[in-house]
Amino acid sequence: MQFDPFVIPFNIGLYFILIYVVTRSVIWFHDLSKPDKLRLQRGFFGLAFGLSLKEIFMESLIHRKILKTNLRLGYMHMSLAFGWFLLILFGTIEADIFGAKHLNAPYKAIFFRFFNPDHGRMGFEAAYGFLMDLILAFILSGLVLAVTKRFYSKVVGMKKTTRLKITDKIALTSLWLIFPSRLLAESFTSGAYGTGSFLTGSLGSWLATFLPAQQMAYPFWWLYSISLGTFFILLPITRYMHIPTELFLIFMRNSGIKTGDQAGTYSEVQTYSCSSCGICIDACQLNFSAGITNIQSAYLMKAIRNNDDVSGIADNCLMCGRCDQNCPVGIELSPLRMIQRRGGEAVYDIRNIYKGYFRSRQTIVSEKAIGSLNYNFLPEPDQKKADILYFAGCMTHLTPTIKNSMIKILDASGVKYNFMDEQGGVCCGRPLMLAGLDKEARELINFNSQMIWKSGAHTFVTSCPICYKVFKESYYLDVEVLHHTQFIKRLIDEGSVKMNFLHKKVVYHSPCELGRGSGIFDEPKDVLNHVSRLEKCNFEDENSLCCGGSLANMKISSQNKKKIAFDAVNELTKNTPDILATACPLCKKTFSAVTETRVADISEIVAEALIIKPLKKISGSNITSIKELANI
Amino acid sequence: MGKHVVVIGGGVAGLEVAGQLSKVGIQVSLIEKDSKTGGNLNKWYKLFPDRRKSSEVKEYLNGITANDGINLMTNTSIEMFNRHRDHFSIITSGGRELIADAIIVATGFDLFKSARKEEYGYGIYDNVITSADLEEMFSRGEISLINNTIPEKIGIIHCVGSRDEKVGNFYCSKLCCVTAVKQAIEIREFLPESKVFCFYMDMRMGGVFYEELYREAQEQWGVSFIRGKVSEVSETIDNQLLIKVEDTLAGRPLKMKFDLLVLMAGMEMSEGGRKIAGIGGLRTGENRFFAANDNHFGSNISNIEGVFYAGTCTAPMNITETISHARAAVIEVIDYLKDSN
Amino acid sequence: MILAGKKAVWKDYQKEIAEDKYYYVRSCVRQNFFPGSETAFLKIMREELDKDVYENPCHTSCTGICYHSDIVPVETTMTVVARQFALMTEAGYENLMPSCITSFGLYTEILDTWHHFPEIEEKVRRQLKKATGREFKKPKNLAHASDVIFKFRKEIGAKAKYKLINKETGKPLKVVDHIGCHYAKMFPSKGVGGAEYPYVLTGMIEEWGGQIIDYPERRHCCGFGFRQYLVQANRGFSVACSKEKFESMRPFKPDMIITNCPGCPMFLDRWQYVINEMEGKRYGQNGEGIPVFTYEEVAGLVLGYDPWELGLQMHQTDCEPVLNKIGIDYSPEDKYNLDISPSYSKKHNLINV
Amino acid sequence: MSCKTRCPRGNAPGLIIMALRSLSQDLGYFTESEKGRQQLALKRTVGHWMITYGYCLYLEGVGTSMHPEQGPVWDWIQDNWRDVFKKMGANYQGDGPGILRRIPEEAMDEIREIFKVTGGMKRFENIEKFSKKKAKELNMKLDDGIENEYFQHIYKTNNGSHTR
Amino acid sequence: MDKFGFTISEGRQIDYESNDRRIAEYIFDREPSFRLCIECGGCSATCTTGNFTDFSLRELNILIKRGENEQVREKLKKCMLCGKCNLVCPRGVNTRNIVVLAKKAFQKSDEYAI
Repeated sequence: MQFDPFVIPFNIGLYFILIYVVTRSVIWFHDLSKPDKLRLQRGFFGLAFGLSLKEIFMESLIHRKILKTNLRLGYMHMSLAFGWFLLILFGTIEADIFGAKHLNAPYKAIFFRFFNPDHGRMGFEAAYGFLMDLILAFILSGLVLAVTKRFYSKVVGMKKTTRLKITDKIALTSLWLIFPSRLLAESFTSGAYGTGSFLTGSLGSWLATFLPAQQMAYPFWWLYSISLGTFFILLPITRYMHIPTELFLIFMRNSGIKTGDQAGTYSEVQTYSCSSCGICIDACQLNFSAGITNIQSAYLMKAIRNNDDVSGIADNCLMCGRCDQNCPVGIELSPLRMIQRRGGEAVYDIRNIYKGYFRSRQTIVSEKAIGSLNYNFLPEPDQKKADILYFAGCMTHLTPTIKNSMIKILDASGVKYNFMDEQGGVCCGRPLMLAGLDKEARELINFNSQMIWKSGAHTFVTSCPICYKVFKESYYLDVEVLHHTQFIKRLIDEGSVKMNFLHKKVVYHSPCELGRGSGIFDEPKDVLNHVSRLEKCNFEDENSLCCGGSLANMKISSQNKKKIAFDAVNELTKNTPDILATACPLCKKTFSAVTETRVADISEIVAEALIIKPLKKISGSNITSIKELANI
Repeated sequence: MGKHVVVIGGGVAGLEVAGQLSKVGIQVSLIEKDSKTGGNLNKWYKLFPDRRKSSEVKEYLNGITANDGINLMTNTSIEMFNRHRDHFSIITSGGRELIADAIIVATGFDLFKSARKEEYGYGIYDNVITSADLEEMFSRGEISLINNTIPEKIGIIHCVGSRDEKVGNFYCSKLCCVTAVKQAIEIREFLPESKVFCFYMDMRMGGVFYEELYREAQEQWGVSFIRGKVSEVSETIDNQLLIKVEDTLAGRPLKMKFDLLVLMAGMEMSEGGRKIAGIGGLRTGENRFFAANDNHFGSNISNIEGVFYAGTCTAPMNITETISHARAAVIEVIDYLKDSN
Repeated sequence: MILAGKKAVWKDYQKEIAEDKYYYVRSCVRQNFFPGSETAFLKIMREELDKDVYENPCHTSCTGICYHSDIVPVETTMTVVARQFALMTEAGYENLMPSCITSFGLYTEILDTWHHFPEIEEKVRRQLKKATGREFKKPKNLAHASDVIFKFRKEIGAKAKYKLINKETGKPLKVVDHIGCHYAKMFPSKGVGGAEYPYVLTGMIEEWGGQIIDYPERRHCCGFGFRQYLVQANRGFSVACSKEKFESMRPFKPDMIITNCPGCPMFLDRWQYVINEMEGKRYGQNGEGIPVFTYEEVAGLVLGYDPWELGLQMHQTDCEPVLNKIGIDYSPEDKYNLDISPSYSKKHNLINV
Repeated sequence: MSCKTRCPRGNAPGLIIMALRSLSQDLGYFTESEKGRQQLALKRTVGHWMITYGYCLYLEGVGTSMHPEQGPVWDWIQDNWRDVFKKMGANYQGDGPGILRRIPEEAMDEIREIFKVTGGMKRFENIEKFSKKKAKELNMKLDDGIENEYFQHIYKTNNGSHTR
Repeated sequence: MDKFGFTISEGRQIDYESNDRRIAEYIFDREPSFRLCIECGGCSATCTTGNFTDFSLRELNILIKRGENEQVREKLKKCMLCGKCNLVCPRGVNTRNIVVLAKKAFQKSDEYAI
């Protein structure tokens, strides 16, 4: 068995990281809740296994998603990840073919050139050597991009790059040293023996001309081994922990595990899968409009891992979901942030590095039992019977044109409806949840649910996407919950409302909670297409900009809100539409404060275009006078 | 033009009138009861809303009156004046007699004598001072209590002697609110450790940049504003000042102790003004200021032909308004003198 | 404290007080709680100052307490007061001198109302004529009994046997003055020294050697408030007012309290007892209460009258600490002795008999 | 009446309250509130003494049962009422001037006449009438004097909501 | 109530000196716009909870500034955090964050466990 002392650091690092990853995975698996364990087992041995492998290949190695959004950044990551994988793969095969035995110790494969500098220059060996050099060149090209990005991030089209901590920096330098040291080591050795392909060979022979190649090679092999060793040892406490964790994450995700409301293994795995790549920083409007650059998801993940004071970061975010959309690793960033908000300041502190390796799962401060109910002043919920319930929501009461338009549309459509919160009802509870106060929100949810059950309605329409999302996800109603754009679309399809065509150029801003938050993109646009000339804008659907007025951000000052709104509206009204349409009262109020263009809710546009045909007498109810209907 | 006009009062209005008249070549006699001109401006250190030094305005006024067309008569007041067919004969305190074609009364205002508001204890408790005293402290460059320690908590009481039936002044003096905010900022700037509280009935910040000053006082200087009219002040055993007020917006009575209390004294018709009104039979309004002939287009004209008003002797005004009112008086006089010959 | 400032204020509020020939009207509360004071007052006026003080037996209460408790309409009160003026006019007197502050406040208010609304005066005249057939003339001068004592404080001071000075330390007694609310608060110009710094009691105390304390809550009401006390359910408000005063005067360590209204001495005295019973708090030095006096009692003490004749034994808070400080010789064992036989009275040169 | 001294617009809030109370008694609304009902207690004590004895306060026989806060000295005074007042030089229930004298009957007749003419009696009857109606409503016994259930109720209850 | 039949009523006076203003300081440091409030009542006019009770955010802000923590703790629970007050405030005060910070302040200070 050929052996040389310089391989020792590498071995130590390798065995350490292997054992660490295995034990960590076991701990994570053990901490999983019962159903999640079953899901994972079924996923591991079922269809999801193939899916996961494909995704590991496409995402962890090729980084397809980053390539799609940012080619150069994608190439950088691919070259490092995929390149290194190929290097290890073909290195082992090389050791297997050319080495003495088939099954070699890992160090043999990695340092093969040292142990077997010359295994022929002809035909197949040369081609193989060429292949190894090609892979090495491929990695080095990515490395050059990575180094320049650190100092001049424009090179990869990134406005900002993540600030790093000390341990991150040491790990980063050791990573950067690995491949150059391999290059030099192999070049010197091949220089000494005249072997090596186009890269290592030519470099080696050039160096050998004026340097004693043989003696020079050995220290570089040491450097190569030490940098690998330090990298592996530091890996668990740096952002590179994402390399092993992401594999685990992909398997968990494909077997259907979700983040849920409380911190758990999945949320921790996601926290460790974050590679601090900085893409979420670029996507964040707080960054490029308001100049706030310390609260983005990358920093949140790091803060959780280093257990700093999280509330400052967690609370200062619009929860618009743009970072979720752009995260190449597919981490559910908003739910993780909500967990932090719910937990308030988690009460534990693990400072020293040793504990960083095996952090106990994040314990959340249990809510102090709140004595009396908060909202016991609410009256006994009761609601007249109706098929359809219309719930305007708090914000719509501050934008009455939306409320009146909806009344006009509902009356014109002749459906039997009831305006649930005409006298200013009770809040839907979502703002409380956004502030992490779920217990209080539950009280409001119960009150509103009883109101809806008592009305016996089968359809529940609301104007505010913030309400829509909470009614849809947290209310467990056996009632069909619709946003008013969906309801209007249905009225159009059923033909119960007729509309003129407004010759107006309209741009649609998709509200975060409706689009990204609840997945509704098409109905609003269909309605707009039906009524007016809908124009494209370069921030469509999933990529839509946040208006800045979001309730989720409690910390932002009114000046910063205006900056975000101003940038967003300038973007949306670039080709001067007649109307900037939106489907949320809050977006409407925020935008109309910063632009001259008319900002209108879709219901307003529909109400404007409405043709009011004389109402056929509906048995039992008196005909509402036309004048009354028309006075919007 | 060879005309001679007597200007009574050497304050801001008087100086401006004299300066403008002399520009037009009219002979002016400026009569000032004090030893030097400037009137109330001398008592003020910095002016709202931009806190510029009052000496700058003084320089401007001295500049326009530094010509021999003006016969300045200090330490003199008017004993008697009566109207003849086309001129006035005026007897001054020095016994001299002046013949004038027109008279401009610019007797200005006096600060309300805060002692008359007994319940606030001005002149009875040690550390109760008026806005003028505070301004004087600013000019001296040190704010200190009677036992010259530095005050920590300072209260400012608005509407002292204005909008108050108990002292006979129903009107609002318009400028005490903005002065209070200015002085609050200056105190906070001067004593960074201090806490300043303003007690107001209504914040009347109507002038240009007044509201911005109000916002700056809150945002940058952390001045607190409490809505409630202070009913009485008394001295505790460790001679702090205890005030009793109702925090009307909380609907609760409030008891607070202060080291220093500043009373925002209102503006009243001046001593000299009332005397002139008596001698000359000039009509004064219910607020005891001179009653202008017409509130819209005759605010400089008095009820006696040839006698005109300029400045704060007709109503509370800030310096900008006083100067424009004075310039208006000059036009009225020129107009009057032109058609009188 | 700048005394000159206060003196300037006092100068503004000079009040015209009649010289002689007073028509004295008694106070219901004072007769029930401090009879000794009224007797001493008449003795001082008649014997010490030999003034003509006439008192009409047919005089009744001015219904002040009923009016302020709103169970008597204002016209009724005005007509009753008009009847009193009629009695005064018949007796040939013009200087009305009420012993009660509420009456004084009521007379001032009624005269002021008649001044502004003469038609009401006419209506009252008609009603009085209809009810009693009497005619009345308004009093020429209205002065409260304490104003009169204030006016002759120098004469009383001259005859004084004792001074309000602490015998051992030689320092003047620290005295808190409490002025009845209806004395000057409704019409500041009608009170000596105005409503903020009333001088009527301060003048007496300074004249008789004491030193006045100016404490933050000096103008706070003692808490009588008529229906606040008369109905048991409301007495919580009443005692809270006095407590506010005591808490505020405590740091100044007063030796005694002097009042010029019939209700205040009773309340400041009784509420100290109640607060001690309820909260075990004592406001005087070394565990005693602060003795409370009417101005007549203080005048009597200064003139050397026997404390038990002045009625000090009717106080709940013992007055002995002040008597000892001033050094008045009195016989503690006779405190509750009700003997008024000639022999006893000669031994103690009693006055009331 | 401290409010009158302070109002910068010259109002007297205290007098406004007195006017409102008079109005509420004339119209009978006073029995609707706890403090309003207390007017009967005042009428039967102070009002009664006024038109019977001519004094607003006639405390002979009014012991510490109704006024515990008067303290032990009041018990002593009550026990020796006549002697104490003699000692104080009073002319207790005597004719002619003096402390707590008996006010001649014709003076009292004049006072009662004034009360009749000027509406004083009418208000007393009003207070009694509406209080009786209220007592029936609350089904509490209310007959003359101060020992009955309704009187003690209004004299003592304080629902504590006034000092929130 | 023992033998007297009444108790001494508590004064409703706010004693500024003896009140504990740590909660107010906590909020002022983290939400500087709190200083801009001119207590105009716009927020309490539009308040959803204000529709059902006498809850007034204007009054709550004042009580916080005056250090009346007992009352603040009680009233604080009623807010639904719906954020309408933020939209209405003429001075751009981040009213919603003040309520959230107040809740957190109370949670942290153990004596006032909410």
